[in-house]
Amino acid sequence: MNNLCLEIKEASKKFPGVLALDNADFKLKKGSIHALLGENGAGKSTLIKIITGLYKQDTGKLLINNVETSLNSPTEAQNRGISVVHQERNLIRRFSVGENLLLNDLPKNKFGLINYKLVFERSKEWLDLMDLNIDPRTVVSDLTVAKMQLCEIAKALSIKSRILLLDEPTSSLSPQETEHLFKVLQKIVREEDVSIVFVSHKLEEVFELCDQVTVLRDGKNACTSESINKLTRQNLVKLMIGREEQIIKSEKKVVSDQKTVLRLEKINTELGHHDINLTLGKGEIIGLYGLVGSGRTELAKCLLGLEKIVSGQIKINENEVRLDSPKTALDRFKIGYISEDRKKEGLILMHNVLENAGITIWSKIKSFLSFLSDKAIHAKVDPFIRELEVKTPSYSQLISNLSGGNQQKISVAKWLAAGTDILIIDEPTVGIDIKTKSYIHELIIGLAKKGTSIVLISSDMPEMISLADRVIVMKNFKIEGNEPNSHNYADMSSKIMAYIHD
Amino acid sequence: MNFFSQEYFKKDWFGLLIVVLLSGVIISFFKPAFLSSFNLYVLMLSVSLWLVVAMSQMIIIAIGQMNLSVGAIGGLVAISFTGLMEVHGFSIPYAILTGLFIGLFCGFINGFLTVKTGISAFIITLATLYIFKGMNLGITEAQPFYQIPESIKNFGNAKIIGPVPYLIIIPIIITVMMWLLMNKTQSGRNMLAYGNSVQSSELMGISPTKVVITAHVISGFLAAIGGMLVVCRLQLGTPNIGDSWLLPSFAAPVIGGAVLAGGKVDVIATALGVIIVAIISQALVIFKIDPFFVQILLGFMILIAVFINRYREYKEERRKKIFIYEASHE
Amino acid sequence: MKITISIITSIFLLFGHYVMAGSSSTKVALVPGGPHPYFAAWEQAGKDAVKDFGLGKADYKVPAEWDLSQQNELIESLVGKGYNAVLVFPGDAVGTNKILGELDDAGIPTAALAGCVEQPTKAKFCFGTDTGHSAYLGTKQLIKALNGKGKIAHFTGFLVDPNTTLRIKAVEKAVAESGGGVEIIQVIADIDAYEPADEKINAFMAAQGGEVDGIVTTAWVPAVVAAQALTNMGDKRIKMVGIDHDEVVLKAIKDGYVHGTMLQNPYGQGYIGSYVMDKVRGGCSFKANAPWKSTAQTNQFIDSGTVFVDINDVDTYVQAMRGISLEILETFESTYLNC
Amino acid sequence: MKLLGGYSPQLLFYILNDLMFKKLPNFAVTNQFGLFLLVILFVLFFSFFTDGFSSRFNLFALSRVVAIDIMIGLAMMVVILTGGLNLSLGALGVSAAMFGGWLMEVVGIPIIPAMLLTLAMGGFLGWINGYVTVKTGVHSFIVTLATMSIYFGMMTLFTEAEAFRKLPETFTDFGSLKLFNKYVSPLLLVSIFFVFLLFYLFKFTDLGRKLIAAGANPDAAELSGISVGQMFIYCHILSGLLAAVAALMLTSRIGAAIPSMAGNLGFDWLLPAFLAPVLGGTLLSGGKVTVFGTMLGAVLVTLITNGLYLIEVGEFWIRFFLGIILLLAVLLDKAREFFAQKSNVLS
Repeated sequence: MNNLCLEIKEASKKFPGVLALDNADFKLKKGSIHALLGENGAGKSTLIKIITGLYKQDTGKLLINNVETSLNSPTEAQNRGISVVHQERNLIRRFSVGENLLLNDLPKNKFGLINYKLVFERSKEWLDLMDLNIDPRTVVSDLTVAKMQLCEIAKALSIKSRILLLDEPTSSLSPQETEHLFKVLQKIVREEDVSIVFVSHKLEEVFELCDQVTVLRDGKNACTSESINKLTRQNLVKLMIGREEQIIKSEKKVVSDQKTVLRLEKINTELGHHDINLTLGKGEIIGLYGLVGSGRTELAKCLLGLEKIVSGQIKINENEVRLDSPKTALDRFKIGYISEDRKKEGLILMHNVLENAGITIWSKIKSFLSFLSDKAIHAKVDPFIRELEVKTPSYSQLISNLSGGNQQKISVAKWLAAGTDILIIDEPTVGIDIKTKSYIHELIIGLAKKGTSIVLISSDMPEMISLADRVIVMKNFKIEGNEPNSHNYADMSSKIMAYIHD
Repeated sequence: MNFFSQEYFKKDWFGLLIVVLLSGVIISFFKPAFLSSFNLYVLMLSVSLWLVVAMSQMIIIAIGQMNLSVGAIGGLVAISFTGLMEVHGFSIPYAILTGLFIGLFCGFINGFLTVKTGISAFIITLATLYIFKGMNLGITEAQPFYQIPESIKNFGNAKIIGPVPYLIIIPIIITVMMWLLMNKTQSGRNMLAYGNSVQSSELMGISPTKVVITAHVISGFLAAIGGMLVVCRLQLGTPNIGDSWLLPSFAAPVIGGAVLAGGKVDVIATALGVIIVAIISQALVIFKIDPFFVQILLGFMILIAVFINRYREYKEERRKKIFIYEASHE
Repeated sequence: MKITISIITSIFLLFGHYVMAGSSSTKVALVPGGPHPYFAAWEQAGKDAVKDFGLGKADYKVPAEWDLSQQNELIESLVGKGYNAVLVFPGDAVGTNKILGELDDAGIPTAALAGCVEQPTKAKFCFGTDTGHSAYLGTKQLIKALNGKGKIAHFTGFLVDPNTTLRIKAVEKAVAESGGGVEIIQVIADIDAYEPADEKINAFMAAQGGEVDGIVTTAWVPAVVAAQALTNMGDKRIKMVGIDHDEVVLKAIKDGYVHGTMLQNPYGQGYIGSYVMDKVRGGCSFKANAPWKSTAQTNQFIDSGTVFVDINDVDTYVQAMRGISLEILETFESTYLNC
Repeated sequence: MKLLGGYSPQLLFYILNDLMFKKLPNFAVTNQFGLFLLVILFVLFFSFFTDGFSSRFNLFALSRVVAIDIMIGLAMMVVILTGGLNLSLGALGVSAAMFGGWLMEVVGIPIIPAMLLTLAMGGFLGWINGYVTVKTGVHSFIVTLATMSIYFGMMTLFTEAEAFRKLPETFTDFGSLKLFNKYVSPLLLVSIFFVFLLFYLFKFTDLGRKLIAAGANPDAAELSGISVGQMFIYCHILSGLLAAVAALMLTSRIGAAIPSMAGNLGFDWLLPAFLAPVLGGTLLSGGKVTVFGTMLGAVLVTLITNGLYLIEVGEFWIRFFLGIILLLAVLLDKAREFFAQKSNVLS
């Protein structure tokens, strides 16, 4: 008798034209935190969907507690104790935390009506168990993103899930929040007899948290349930991408008499930014670092004119300007913004590659009677799409059919095509596999070399330290620190942390 | 002061209650007849019908859809109800049961088609609006049914006590049941969860089929009751019943702060919305407003209601932004 | 039952439609404005006309909705099918003229039935009720019942219907002629649907019920609802003059809650109208000196008979109407036509 | 002149190239193709099984009805593009037409400027819809529900529900003109002109692409430098303009500007307004327009109504059958989409 709570044996899944899984194995030990790794398209999400009952494998077996089972729907999976904590927050935002936790089976009184007192009492127990200091009466939409995520885990526990799948849980959490999450996860594994499948692109986290690892590559196992102690970061990367990782060499740039292209002076905003002073030189990369909710993305949106600036001055090339909309920002001052939320704010999923890549330049290349043909757009964006090595069968392919990495490339390509002087890049590598990630890093450095000034917003400390020329630390909608990057990880990270935890 | 701002002003129904009371006071100040027993009776009669119609639409708004066929179902049930009694000699209870069953069935068709085909409820109910209304006309050939049993006529006219008509009993029961449903039962909460986010609710193990069909069946059921209430009121089964329901069915929930995208409805506020619309349409008659102006006023009324809702929402959003901002300071 | 029959009939018609043989080639289409109980008598009238006058066809064809465009579409399709004479209740007193003109161009005679189109028109004549005059007469009856003194209210239909304006003016005219004894205290319009009509009329009763002495209604729905409201209230003080022959109104007259109603003659309209169409197609033309009546809308009007009915003759009005119809029919050819 | 001369063949080339070579293989699985087949099917069916469907009079009448329904459908389509609805379409159209009638009859302005001013009025009323929707962030369903009441009320207030019937004959004769051996109304040509104009707008212009992008994903479009609010307002203006065109065509056909020409509150327009774009494959959630689809949708609906009248299903049952056919059409479209997706994945 082994102690596996979930096992997948030689599973294959074929989609028209693609063999997504090819005899893949997966073994989850009771009480372990198991990392599931792989590049995008390696078959990871197919495997997850089989485990959660969304897909059914063509061949192979699925065993729960050593019993062969077939799962026909997510509900069935849930009933068998398998829950997923998704990347997208899956709570009912208008409901209270307590109700969300127990929604599947709300406690009722003898008339069959919901007993809310009991709902809040019972849900409180789950929150306490997770060391979450939240009133169960709080409406979910009032919570911070990190707390929502923890609530989701609490919810999974509340429905007696014994196997939790966490899909990129830390992608929008700050290090502190991540730390808290990990503590909670370790605690529930220890105390609640729970096993966890952890999917992440951040290898540091895998090493910190997990005890076993399975890597998929091209639908096959690159390794199966290997103990994490036996592996190094380099081994892992090699397993994932099939070759050595190319570490971006962050060269220290000589900051010589740069022309200042953007200057913020004593900016106060309606959202609560206070006394923001900031400069950005030509070809410079400044990093905005801070916890989620520290006001970084919000500052970017104020710069684009989406939120109101109450007082202070914005100067572009030392001329005071007013930015009232992203259109003004782009058309008159060549400021572009690559959103962290590709699907919602970055791309138009129902449109094709060409439309998405060309959207920023339509106005520029229109001719008489605002005539604009696909051919003209094609001619303009083609070099950039090629340069970024976007993998797409054709330019008329819908964006939603591309992989995450290629989608991100397109959302970069449209700004390259637009020829911006200032580019604000918000969390550029969230949910992107390592290969594409390093590619995008190279790209950002390359852009800066060519003279584009870049504001980089990232919660990924290594990314920040390898890319930025200067790191600006934000906290509570204020700028706390402005630190030239020494490109020394230990040194920089302690300095940055000092600003946040002073 | 804090107590007030936190408990009551946030509720959708509070402002509406003030509006109801205030307009009542103002109108009766100028026209004391407004508070006469007969006038209150008339007011309650019109509230009874529109309450049921508004609830029938509200439950569909709760799941983030629209039901354009509410009136068509009401009309079809009304003529079936009367027709069965007049032509086929059904006894009253059987006719009522059959009428309710037709309503349930029409609702089931709407729900089933919507959830199984994935086509928007707007389109499905637009089609069934034509189908149900077409059956109505096909059956009646535009002729009303006149033979209504005395007991039904009496039910439509009688008063329980003072100005309170018997007719209002059913709508009040329905309103209470709807409040319990939306606030205190699992299936009601499931509907609101579904209206909030189809995707999330599905991942939480809520069955869309069940939620959508249940909501539409209830909607059809309420529309059926509405149709029969009109019959009691008018004392004839005319094929035109239900033709004018569409606008009022949306007006009351919207005034009551319902979000058309789904997931947020307030039964009490909807009921107050019904009362406001009824008071205002009565006031227009009482004050002899030029009929040419009525249309325009109605339009502005909806706009103003929406502006107020929107403004409160905006305030709330601001509050939340600041709240989250403060929360992240911890 | 009706459903089954209709479905079977429609399937039958779908595959086995045939042209009924008649002695005359005239195929009359009787087209009302939309589905409405008022016009139901036209169906029988058409059938009787085929039987009695040997027409090829005289069919009652109802537009699916009360909508000018729908009516036009229906008429166009009927002509496409080979109908060669059209009797129409104008969907709009002005708007219907255009299609009548086009039918005339195509050699198809038309006439306005039950309500008139405004001149200039290509309709051969208007045979029906002078809506304005009917409202005027009804108001006169009401004033008479009130002994020339009192406050009255007027309930009527859609504001955008040109007839509504005519009715409002006609009621005002009758009141003006009363010599100051009668006053219109309120006009409620735009109530052509039952639920809002019920709401508004009852609200009116509640607010003004004590003050008002008489009510005149000039549209079908308000008449039904107001009659019902008076019956429900058990109020016999307020005198009401309704319009048309809805059973609710007739019953209220019998029970004494409604003073009377202005009846029209739909059967006669359909029956005689079909007859005249056949004559016109047979080569008859209208006399230059025909004794046309004039109304606010047209000066080629033939009155199909408007009768005021009260409690005394409410049971016998059908005979009375038939009498009027026969009278018109007997003298029609000699009075109006050159054959 | 040289610019234009060199330009038009180029445009024509693009359109043809697009239609013939790129799109043709895909056309078979598109919604338009399905609609096209349905239209053909119904034409054949009605020609065989009814009297008079293919008669000159009927086809002419059909062409005139279709012409107006196409314009109504397009007017709704451009608002559906934003993910919204325009319930005030009929009220707006009638108000514009009454304004036009007033200009021609009472003010006595020549036809062309009067028509232009009518269009401007339509555009202005559309602008109000758009402006209020965008500035308040309230769903256009509610906004246009309110403006429907307001426009229609204002119109009856100003006109006192009186029609304008002494319009210039040149104007009213246009509606009865018969072209091509008396088979076709010139109104249809006007509609087809607008169909091509909109096709050009959405397919080949900067503005059209921006309108579509704004409708498909407002957030992404805004951040890509498109002024989404402005685009939505443009859509509403366009809707007002097209509704005014439809109303003018209807006025010319009826021969008078009458307040009830679109029913009470303009409600009679709503059914063709929704059916045509929806059958044509326009997404109610916004971001996708099909100009030709909308045209075919309008043709299909008119055809079916006409056919049902001819086939004698019993006039009272027409609505019933219309509903059934609408339901079948959307179900069929859904099935087509399903299979198209399947075959798409395979290729």
